[in-house]
Amino acid sequence: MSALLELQAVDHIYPDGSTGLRDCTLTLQRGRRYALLGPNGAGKTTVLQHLNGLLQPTAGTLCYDGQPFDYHRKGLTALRSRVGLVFQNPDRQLFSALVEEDVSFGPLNLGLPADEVRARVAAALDAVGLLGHARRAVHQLSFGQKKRVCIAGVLAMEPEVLLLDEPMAGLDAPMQTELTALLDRLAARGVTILLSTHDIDFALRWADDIHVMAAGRCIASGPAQQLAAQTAVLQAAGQRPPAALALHAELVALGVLPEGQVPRSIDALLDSLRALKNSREITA
Amino acid sequence: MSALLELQAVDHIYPDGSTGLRDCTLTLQRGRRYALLGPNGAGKTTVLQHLNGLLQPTAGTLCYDGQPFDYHRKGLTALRSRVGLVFQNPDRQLFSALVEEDVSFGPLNLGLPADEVRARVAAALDAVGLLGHARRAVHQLSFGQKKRVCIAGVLAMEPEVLLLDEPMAGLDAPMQTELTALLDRLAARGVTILLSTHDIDFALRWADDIHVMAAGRCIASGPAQQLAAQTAVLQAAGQRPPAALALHAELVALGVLPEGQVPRSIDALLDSLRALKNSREITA
Amino acid sequence: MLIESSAYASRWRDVAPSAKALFALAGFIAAWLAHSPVAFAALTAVLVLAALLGARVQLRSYIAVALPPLGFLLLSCLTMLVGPDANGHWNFTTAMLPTVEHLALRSFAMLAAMLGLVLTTPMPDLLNLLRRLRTPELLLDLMVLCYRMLFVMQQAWDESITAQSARLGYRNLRQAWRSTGLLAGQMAVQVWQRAAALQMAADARAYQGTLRFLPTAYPQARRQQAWAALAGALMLAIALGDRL
Amino acid sequence: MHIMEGFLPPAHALGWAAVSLPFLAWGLRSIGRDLQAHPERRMLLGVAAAFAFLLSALKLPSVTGSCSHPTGVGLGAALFGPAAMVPVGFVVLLFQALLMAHGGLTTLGANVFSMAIVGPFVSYGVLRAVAALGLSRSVAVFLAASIGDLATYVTTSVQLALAFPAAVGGFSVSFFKFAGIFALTQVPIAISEGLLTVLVVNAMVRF
Repeated sequence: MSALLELQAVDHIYPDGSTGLRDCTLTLQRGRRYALLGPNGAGKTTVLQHLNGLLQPTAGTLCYDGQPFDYHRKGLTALRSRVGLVFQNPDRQLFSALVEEDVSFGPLNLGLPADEVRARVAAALDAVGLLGHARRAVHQLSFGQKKRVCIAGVLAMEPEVLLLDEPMAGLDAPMQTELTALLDRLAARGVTILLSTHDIDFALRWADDIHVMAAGRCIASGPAQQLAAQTAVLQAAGQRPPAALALHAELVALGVLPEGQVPRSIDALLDSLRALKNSREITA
Repeated sequence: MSALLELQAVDHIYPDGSTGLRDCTLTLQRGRRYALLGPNGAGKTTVLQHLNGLLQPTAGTLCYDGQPFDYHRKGLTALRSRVGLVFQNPDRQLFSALVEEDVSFGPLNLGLPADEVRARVAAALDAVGLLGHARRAVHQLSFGQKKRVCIAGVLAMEPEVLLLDEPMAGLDAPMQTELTALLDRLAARGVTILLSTHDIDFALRWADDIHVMAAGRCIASGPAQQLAAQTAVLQAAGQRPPAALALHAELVALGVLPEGQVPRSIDALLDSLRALKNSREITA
Repeated sequence: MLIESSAYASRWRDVAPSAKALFALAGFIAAWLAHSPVAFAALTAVLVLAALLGARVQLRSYIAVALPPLGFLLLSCLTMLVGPDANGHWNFTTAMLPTVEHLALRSFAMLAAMLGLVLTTPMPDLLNLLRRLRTPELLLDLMVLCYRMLFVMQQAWDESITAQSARLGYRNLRQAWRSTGLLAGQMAVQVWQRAAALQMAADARAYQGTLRFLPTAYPQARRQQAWAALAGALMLAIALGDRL
Repeated sequence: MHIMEGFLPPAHALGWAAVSLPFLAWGLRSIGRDLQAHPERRMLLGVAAAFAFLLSALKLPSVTGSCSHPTGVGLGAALFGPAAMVPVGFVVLLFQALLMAHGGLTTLGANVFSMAIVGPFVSYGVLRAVAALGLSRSVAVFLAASIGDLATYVTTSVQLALAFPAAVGGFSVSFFKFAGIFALTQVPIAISEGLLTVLVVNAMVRF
């Protein structure tokens, strides 16, 4: 099976001469959850904008389903209806006064009939849990709600791939939990998701696979748990080892926890410790 | 000794009728480092804007050094020269194009002579590590640098209290480390610091004392380690217990770590575990 | 903005703006006084070479910046060269040729004088100069705010266009119009929000009603002004020599 | 349509500056009075000037393919009144000269007169007149913005014709030529500006 989306040796030089990407290669397989991990300025946003056809590579190729991107108007329309991109700042991507109007922007641009647009808007708002807010004014919403309207605006185009730029930025803990649950629901429906983040703990906790970016290149890719253990790679990308892994390693070294099952989050680690405590109490 | 800054039973109703604060009481003692912890919408920004005299309470009193705030022009100027406020978004608070010009705005408003202003601008830029960027244009700076210009603009007024609204928002790990170091240097000089955050792990790691906000009220205040252990209070403010504390508690229950010294961060916990491992190796 | 980035990168960036303005002013006056093509050529050469060789402005930027006004010049001059002859027939006419020639040469020289100033002096330095020249405070405040917010809003605008493109907002002309209208409307509403935020930020720093900033000190200003005066005198001499 | 640097003879350049200056002073005084009651207006006009500049630098999707420059002063005049638009327009024009070499310093007086004085006043007058007729808001806004734009361009043509009367036929022939040649770019711009202003106002009303 060929990859769903691919960057092959992509370079990108911005008009001002600065380098955005440099020999960047990465692939996305259908139906998986990806984290694009790296510090600010590593080129994460540039990768996302390439995948959606907003930027064209200076050198190298992008492919969708094995076919190179077609940058003509029709090709771009088809691409963007399949690959949706949610930007970081909601205030830069919501333009309409009312929630439902904003969500209808994409489907209307696809040229769909009014009934279809209406149905899609309702479905998208339902998916993000804002169906009751369809007629609210955008500026009355909280930051977290605005973020979900942005996602709905892309979902209404029914993309196969959802790209999100730093979706957790600015969200507090309850809102993050809520958004994670939403992303999980979408993934369960078969949507391929790629989100950028500079939080390695979150990447390990949430993603199936991680692509690590540093200085405009994808320097490593692989299953989250495997990749998060590669200290050298992480260091090259300016990342500390994930807290859960570091703690687990120490506890294994101390003989508290058995080797083998590596936790994906502090919560998972806490669960193992609690399980251990319970089993001891039962034994005692 | 009376408190440096105090909110006494402060209510604030916004002109549009929404409630910002509701019977909010909290105090700041001189020279300490405070975190104002709470979810988005809990009233953190409203508290900061009251402390700087930008908002006036609908009911209740604010005091500086035991004296109620004087909201006439002179009183406000005096207050604002003592209590500096750094907003969250740099693009909404920098008005001058050149770094050094913008930093000079506050001291000039205090009516200081030009030489004194020049010296203060240099000192403030030095403190935030941007002395070499004095003649750069603000729009050429990175987000993290702009943030530091905002802080320099307030430092140049030589305030006794520094208020920061979500200073870590939008910064990646290296930039956060840098900013934390800057705040620590300022605190070491005797500046009282209050920053708002929704990240309990950061609050526990950094602050001496935490004020917990929920729904416009300060629902608990106290030393960081003590407060972070009060699960009920945290839950009321929509916060999970800090990861370091939860892990420590489990490890104490399992008999791995001794009771008593509660870690302030995952790193501190890792250090104790490593120390334990080393001592065992020495014993063995 | 090309002029902007060239000005910050120019080698004369830290030369006193008063000196650079003096040089440009002399260029303007000399261009108004000059008569012969030779004098204009000499003036233009001095002004252009000062920018290219003295301040090291890149030739490519210089040409790119000069092209739009030169387009205006070409179009206007062609317009003036067409007209009715004595019989009322429209034709190319040489009657205006001397005027057009003089006009084109003068415009070249004055454009060069202005470009020499703006390609080496960032706007904040120019505003500083205007402050020293006692421009009304209110006007200066508008300029300071306008300049800073220009970049903030430009960035917001560009990001929004990108976000709209990602949702196919510029697929065809009709959608492009709709998208632009929506965006401009939203940005217009933001004008009020941004102004309110700036007001609050200013108040937090003990704002006293006018935007005051400390001007940059130019320790070498006198010497630089003297050089500018000398160069200016040279240009005026070229122009006056023409009249004698 | 901005008159380029150095294009006007000294007498004309200084003359138009002298004509514009009293309007500028009057506009500043009018804002100054307003600021005593509403100090926050200072920030508002500064940000509005930035927005107007941004709109003027905008490449609008235009039928002719020319990059068209709306001036935004019609919108500004409707929102803040024509008096406030003189200083704001002055700042925008100065910035266009200094940041884009669009217009010039010696021709600033002439450009201010056509774009920051005639344009806003005509827009405002049309808006008032059409509103008095009871036509719809969209029609009023469209006519105000586009007629304001056309008035600006006619004024510029008059300024150029006064400076350079034709050898045969004098002022009127010259005016006819300038107005004719610049109509190719200015008429589509006026229509674009009218349309965009309608879209903006409609969007604003909804917020």
